[in-house]
Amino acid sequence: MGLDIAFWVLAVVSVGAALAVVLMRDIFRAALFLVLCFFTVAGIYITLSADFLAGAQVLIYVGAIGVLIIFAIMLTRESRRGSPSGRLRLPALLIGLLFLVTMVFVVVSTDWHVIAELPTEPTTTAIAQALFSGEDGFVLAFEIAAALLLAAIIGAIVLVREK
Amino acid sequence: MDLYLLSPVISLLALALVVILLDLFIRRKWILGWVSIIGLIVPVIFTLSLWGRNETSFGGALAVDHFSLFFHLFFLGVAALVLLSSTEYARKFAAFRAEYYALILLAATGMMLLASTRELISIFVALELTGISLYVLTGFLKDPKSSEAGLKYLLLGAVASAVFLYGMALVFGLTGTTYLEGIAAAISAEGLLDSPALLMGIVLLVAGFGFKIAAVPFQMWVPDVYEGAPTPITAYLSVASKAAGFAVILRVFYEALGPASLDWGMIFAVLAAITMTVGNIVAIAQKNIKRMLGYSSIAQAGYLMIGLAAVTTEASSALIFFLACYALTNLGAFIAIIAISNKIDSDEISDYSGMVRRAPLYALALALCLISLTGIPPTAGFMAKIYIFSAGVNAELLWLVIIAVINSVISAYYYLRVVRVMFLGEPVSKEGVHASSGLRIALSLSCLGVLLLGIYPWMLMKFAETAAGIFLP
Amino acid sequence: MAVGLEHFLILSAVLFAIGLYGVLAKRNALVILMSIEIMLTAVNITMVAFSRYSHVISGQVFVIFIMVVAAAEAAVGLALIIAIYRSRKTVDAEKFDLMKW
Amino acid sequence: MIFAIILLPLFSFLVISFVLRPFFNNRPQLSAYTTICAIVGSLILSIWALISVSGAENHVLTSTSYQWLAIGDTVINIGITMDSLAAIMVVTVSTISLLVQIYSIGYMKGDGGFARYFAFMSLFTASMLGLVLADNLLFLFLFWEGVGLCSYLLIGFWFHKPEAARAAMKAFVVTRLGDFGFLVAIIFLYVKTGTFDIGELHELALAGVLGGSTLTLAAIGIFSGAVGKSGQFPLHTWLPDAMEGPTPVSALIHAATMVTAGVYLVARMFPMIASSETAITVVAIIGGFTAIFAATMGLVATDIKRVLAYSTISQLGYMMLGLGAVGIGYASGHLDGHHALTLGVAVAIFHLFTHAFFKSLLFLGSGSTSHATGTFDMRKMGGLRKVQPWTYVTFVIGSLSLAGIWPLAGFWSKEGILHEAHAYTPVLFWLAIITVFMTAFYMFRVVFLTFHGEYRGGKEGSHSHGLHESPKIIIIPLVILAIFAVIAGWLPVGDFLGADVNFSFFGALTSWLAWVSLSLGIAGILLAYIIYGRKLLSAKSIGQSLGPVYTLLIRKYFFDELYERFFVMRFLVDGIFAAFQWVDTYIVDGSVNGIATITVAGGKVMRKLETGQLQVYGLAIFIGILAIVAFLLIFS
Amino acid sequence: MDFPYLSIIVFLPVIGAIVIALLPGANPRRIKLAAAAFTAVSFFLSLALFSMFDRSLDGPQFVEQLSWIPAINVQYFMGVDGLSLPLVLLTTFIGFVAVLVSWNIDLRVREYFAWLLVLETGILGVFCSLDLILFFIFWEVELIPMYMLISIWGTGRKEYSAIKFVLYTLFGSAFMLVGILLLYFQAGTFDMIALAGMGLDSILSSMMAAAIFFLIIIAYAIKLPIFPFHTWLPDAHTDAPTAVSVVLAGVLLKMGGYGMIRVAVGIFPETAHSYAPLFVVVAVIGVIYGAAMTLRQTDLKKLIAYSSVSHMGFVLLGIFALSQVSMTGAVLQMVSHGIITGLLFAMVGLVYSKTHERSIPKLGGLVRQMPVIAVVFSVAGLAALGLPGTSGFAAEIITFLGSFGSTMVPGIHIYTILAITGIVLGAGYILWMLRRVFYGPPRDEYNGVPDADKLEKAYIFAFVAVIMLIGLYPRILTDVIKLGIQPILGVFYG
Repeated sequence: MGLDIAFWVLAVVSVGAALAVVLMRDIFRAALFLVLCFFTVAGIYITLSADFLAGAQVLIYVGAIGVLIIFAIMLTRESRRGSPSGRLRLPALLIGLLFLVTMVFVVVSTDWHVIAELPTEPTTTAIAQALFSGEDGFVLAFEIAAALLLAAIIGAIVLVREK
Repeated sequence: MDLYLLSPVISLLALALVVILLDLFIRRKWILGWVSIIGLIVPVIFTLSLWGRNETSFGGALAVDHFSLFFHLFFLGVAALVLLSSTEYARKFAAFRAEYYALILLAATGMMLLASTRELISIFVALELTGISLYVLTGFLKDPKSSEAGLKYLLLGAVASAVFLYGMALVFGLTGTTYLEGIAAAISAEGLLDSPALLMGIVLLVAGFGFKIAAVPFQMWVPDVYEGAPTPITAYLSVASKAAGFAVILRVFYEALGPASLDWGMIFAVLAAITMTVGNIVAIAQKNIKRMLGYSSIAQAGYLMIGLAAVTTEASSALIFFLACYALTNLGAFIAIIAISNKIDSDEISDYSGMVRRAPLYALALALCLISLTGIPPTAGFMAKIYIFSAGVNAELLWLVIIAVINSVISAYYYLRVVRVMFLGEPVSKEGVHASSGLRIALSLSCLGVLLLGIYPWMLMKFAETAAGIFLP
Repeated sequence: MAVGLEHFLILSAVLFAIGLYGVLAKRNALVILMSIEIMLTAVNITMVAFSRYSHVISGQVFVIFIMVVAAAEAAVGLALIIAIYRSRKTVDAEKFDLMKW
Repeated sequence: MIFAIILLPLFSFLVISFVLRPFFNNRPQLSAYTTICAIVGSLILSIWALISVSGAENHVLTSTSYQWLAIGDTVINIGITMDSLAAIMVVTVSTISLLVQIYSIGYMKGDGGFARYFAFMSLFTASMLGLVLADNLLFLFLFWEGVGLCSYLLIGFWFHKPEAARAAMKAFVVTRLGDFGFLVAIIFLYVKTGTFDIGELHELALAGVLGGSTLTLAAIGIFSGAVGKSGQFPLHTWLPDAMEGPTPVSALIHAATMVTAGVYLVARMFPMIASSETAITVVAIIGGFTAIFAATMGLVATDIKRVLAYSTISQLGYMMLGLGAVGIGYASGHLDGHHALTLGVAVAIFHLFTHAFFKSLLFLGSGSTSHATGTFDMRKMGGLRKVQPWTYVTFVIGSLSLAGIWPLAGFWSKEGILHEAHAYTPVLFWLAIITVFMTAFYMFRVVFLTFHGEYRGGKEGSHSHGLHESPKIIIIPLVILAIFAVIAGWLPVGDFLGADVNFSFFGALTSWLAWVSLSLGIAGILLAYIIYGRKLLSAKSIGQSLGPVYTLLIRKYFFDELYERFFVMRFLVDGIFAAFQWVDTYIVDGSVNGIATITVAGGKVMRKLETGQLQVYGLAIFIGILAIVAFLLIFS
Repeated sequence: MDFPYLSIIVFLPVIGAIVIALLPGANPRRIKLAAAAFTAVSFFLSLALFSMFDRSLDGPQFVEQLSWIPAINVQYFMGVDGLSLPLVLLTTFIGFVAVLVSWNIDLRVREYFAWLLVLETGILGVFCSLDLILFFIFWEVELIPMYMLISIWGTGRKEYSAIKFVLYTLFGSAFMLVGILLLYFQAGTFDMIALAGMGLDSILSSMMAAAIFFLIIIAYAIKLPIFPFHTWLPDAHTDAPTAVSVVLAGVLLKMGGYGMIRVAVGIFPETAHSYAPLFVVVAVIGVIYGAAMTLRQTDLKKLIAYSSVSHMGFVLLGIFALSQVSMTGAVLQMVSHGIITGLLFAMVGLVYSKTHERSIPKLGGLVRQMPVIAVVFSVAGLAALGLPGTSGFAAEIITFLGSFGSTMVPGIHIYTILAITGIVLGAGYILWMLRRVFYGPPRDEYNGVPDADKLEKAYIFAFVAVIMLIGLYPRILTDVIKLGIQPILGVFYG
């Protein structure tokens, strides 16, 4: 029951925060709402008993991405002009709603095989095992991710450094 | 877990690192390009040494089979040609040449992995490795056009990633696994065939991959990005990235979704028809040659998708063969464009006027490639079309093939227009065009390939058949 | 009504749709990037929910990779935005139409 | 040997065009001599053949044939037959041809195309002889078109004159209209019978194997070829215009030989054509009508050669009438078998024979007058009797012969036709008899206008060295022809052709019919004398009093206008064909271009979707997803 | 395998093209001589082939067969039979003459002759290949040379005409390709001879047979061309350089007729039989419509181009009358038309090169200034209007004989008769054209224009000689042609 309440609260807050991000004219506040949204999503992970992910969410999204974005906002000095909506507001709304309806329909009409009881163990070890044991092939993904980060770092440097 | 199976990828990755590190120690930067080109021999040798092996590793996440090895060679070859054609172009990047070459190699790494991974997470990460490298490469010039193209590519690419991640999530949620084999097994075992979530998952996957292969209506980034990107990268995008998309689609759809009741072939058929038509018709109206080739590559994606629409082994082998022919042809065209535009510094078709008298060999090579793209013998493009259309006919997709052949006719109009301008127009100036040895080698290789495949395609077809053979039920 | 899988999925869909709206409707490239992050987060929720309700850990592993990729993408994206801002002095996506037709 | 009759002039043609013209162009006389030698050779051979034929079994000499085509069952052989009909024809053709060539040496002297002229004349003679000798229809058609070609080339001999060029083309196209029917008939007959051989066709027709509507259609088709070639109504319009060619050409081709090929064809095919009553009736009606129809136009023409041309048409009509009349007699059963068939041919060919002499005489005579005056317009002539006595005398002989005055050649042959016409086609007979009067009238109108009265050409109209008699080389052929114009009727042509014709020099005068025609002829001459000789009646006032009739005649019943201006130009070329062109440009080609335009325009419109706005692109992605979903919902 | 005559004949020109492209030094004369030499050798080899051809066998001879693309069972399969041999001979002849016709080309000589020779190879290949894919490849090879030749060395709206030609042809061949592939998957082979012998009409459903038949025949209908697919032809002919017009009219159109007989009718005789009335009607429309259009033209080249439409109607009639004689006639007509119209275009080229005028109203009286040209033009014209003694007559009469007597198409008599009206109209437009161009008073502006020179005389007289030879002795070809026709119609005539 407690989880239910937590879910509803978190859900409402996260949706509200997300809406704020896309509706706010003030870009700085939008960024802050994004951070809030990330926080609530971390909370939702907890209700889903994904503790490790919750931590990671806070670290990566809030810590890394959020900060990056705020930096970028300051660098581009766009805050004065704010974050106006474009000409595609109405079509975007329409398409967004239609997509939502479709997804809701899909979710509701699918017969999911659900295991209702909560997983008992904490996830950290399980994740670590899955990642590095080698039996599940996620170590491959891990290695690729390393290359990816390398590419991203090179890219970011190249792009930002002036000639 | 046999790391040797991963040796081509690892050696390529190592090559990228070597290039970056070398940058710190040498002064004559042109060496970097040649190092990366010659260094490609190592992964090629590793790949060849693996030929014939049909194994999996990483708990089934990595497959080393004919299909993946074929694509290893394919991407290595494409990367080689792109690198060759960049040797002169890369001077524009001044201090960033090593990064440029390294990113090309990293992208190739990603693509090679895409063709050989059989697990959604690895696929996703490999896809993003390719994607991020290419985003950066697109914006590499850092002039307004290039940055804009890079940004558009990245933002839309990210949206597409989100879309197919959503799709993957649905598939995962239904089947409880991320392994393609497991998905296929779960779908047939648990009777998920009619599940709306699976259908939606497939649709989202189609959309996500459709973005990569530039299928209408997920293609809209293509012309802008092609126009803005550095020309060698445009070539790379148009060939390698598309091929990677097709490779991963073949993998995912045949291995994971093969048993799905949803006739995803039908979706691809309809998309193919729309794609080739839109690509060709809009290409007619283009004045910028890179942009025109962008639309042309959309149209070519349409033809390629016949190979997806016809869900047969023959069709996939035709698709693979078409990819190879298309790669040679399109690269040839872009290399010729690079050579010419290095001199005239313009991508407007009208500036190619009378090019045959300023640079007869380049003009002839470009003409040959355009003719191949049209699908007129004796060129690779013709053989590719014959093969893929025959697969289409055999799969009873007559209507689609008819649309395709009509589209070929339309395409002749704009391809030949370029030929006409080059052969008929008055030259703007008398200045000749001289290109670097790298470009010349790359151009002769691709043109020879185009002609050779047009006259004797059987060797490559056999390769393609072998590669596609792994999808035999 | 007890909260179940569908709730999480629908929450995820809602967030995704909001992100989508943001991507399509906002002019500021930074906000677009932020909206994309919302979309990715939404997908993550789905993944985690599936992982929780089927007791399969790979969903969570997937999410980790998505986070990594999202961060990398954000980095490159922001770099691009800064690069473009340098030359164009704006991050208004509607003004990025040097190439069209 | 018989082949040599054709080959000699053909060889002459080849020698002139490939040896003499290119290499000896400075000595044009050589080509004339070559031609004449060749024709003399042909003439000698023809006479030899004539004699041989009369001695041969069945009066037929055949020659080996060669296989022209062999595809499966379709085998087409080509060979020649020399029978009495052919023998008469070859002799006539080579005789007239020889005389005309001799005449031409004088007449064409100094013309720039001298050698070319003789080359064409040789080719013509070869073709004409070939036409006569051909033993099957296809081979005949080959030469049939060959003479047409030569006619075309010779009418247009003075190609720099626009009228000549026009007339040449008209001649070819109009005759080709007739040949269309001929060709269809040939093909039709072949398909029905499996042969082109004339002899076999006759046997089939006589045996009744070939009959009914097949025969009728085929016969009418063949006759349509004859109508074109012989200038019969309604394809007569080309012949008067053909007078634009050199006069010897008119004499040889458009009087004596080629135009008679039509009659020859009908005669040649007579057993077959006569087997169809409908067809032969058509022949008779066309012939009879043409005879009077052409004569009426001859009454008013002012160009001497045109008068003669109308006269030729009219006389050819007679010949057709002769064939038709006997044929009707045969078809209706009044005449029996073999006799009827030979009789018809004999009557027509006899007239053809005599006509060849006197008509070529008249043409050559008119040429002689023009040699002096430089014109053919009778309004600019007159009084030539005194300066050209030889011409005058021979011309009058020819005119009398044509008018059918006893005992000249024309009388005999015309009597034969009138007699048969009276017997089997009474209505047509009356037309023919009126024509006799007209013939006499217009011929003597010519005589009086040309040779009597005062010279009206003025000083500038005459040749630089004044009016004079023509040189000997022109006069001699005239005299020889004049002799023939007198005696040709006494030759036993009918008998030779196998017809049982009783020829009696004075006995002819015992029939009432002879008296009627004779008196009509004399009446015609008298009337001409009154109007044009004595000028007791003014031609002008008669013309005015007849008003519209006169206009109708002088404008040739408006046939040229009807055909050329109205039918061909206005109806076909500017009407239907213009409509075709409109369709071609705007509908056929228009739709092609339209599709292209639409495609290109489509490209231009669709590229506008590519706005450069990345959000539009993003939107498209999701529209695409939703569209696929919709597609799936609809189709599954 | 015997000595590969066919491969040598077919590829000699393209080798010549490569040699020309690589020939050092830019001496145009040497380039021309090289081109002439290669085409001449090809021509003499095909003459040798013609004399060596065994006139008692009706299968393909000089066969060369190699596996090429096993994936889809494609072979390199060449051979000639009675149907293709005359066309090969015609092509090499026209190819050789086309080089001579182009002797006064002075713009980008090297390229010009290279393309011309490539073109010849393409056409020859079409006539020699017995594998459908090989056939198709050669069919398309000709496109690019034609495009270049028309659009670079042409006149007038040359770019429009060139692209129209290419798009039209591509359009047709696109459908042909689909048809060929469909055929392949029904029959399992691309071997034309095997396909023709299979009796596919009875094996396949009539729907399928008809579908394949029509898909394939569109290409030939466009190439031939038949109404209403003909509008590319006047444009292309008019704007092409002389030699290309000669080749276009001389042999390129024959690819259509050849394909129709060999592929469409040859493989689907019964289907052809069912739809023959349609084609016969179209043929008649083509004959009359073409002739009518011809009478409306004022441009010399356009006039002759439209006359081709009319004459090709006879070919179509002959083919779809489906009798041995008519089809032999149709092939003979193709050869004959090739020579005659080739000559006519060569003559127009000569007139144009001397006077720089092609508009009929602006010409006139030229016989004075150019007697030899006038004479040969007239001979060609007369042959075109089917004067007996010329090949035109022989071909037309054989066609008409065959079609009139055909029992395969109801009412063909009427259609044949209607088609014969075409020759009356033909006389009209040919003579009208001759009169306006050559006769009438000479015009001062053309005083001093030269007549044909020695080389020109040589080739135009060669044309005339061939026209007369075939006209007087058609058996020289029909004896060969019938060997090719017999097996095709074997279904009907046992």
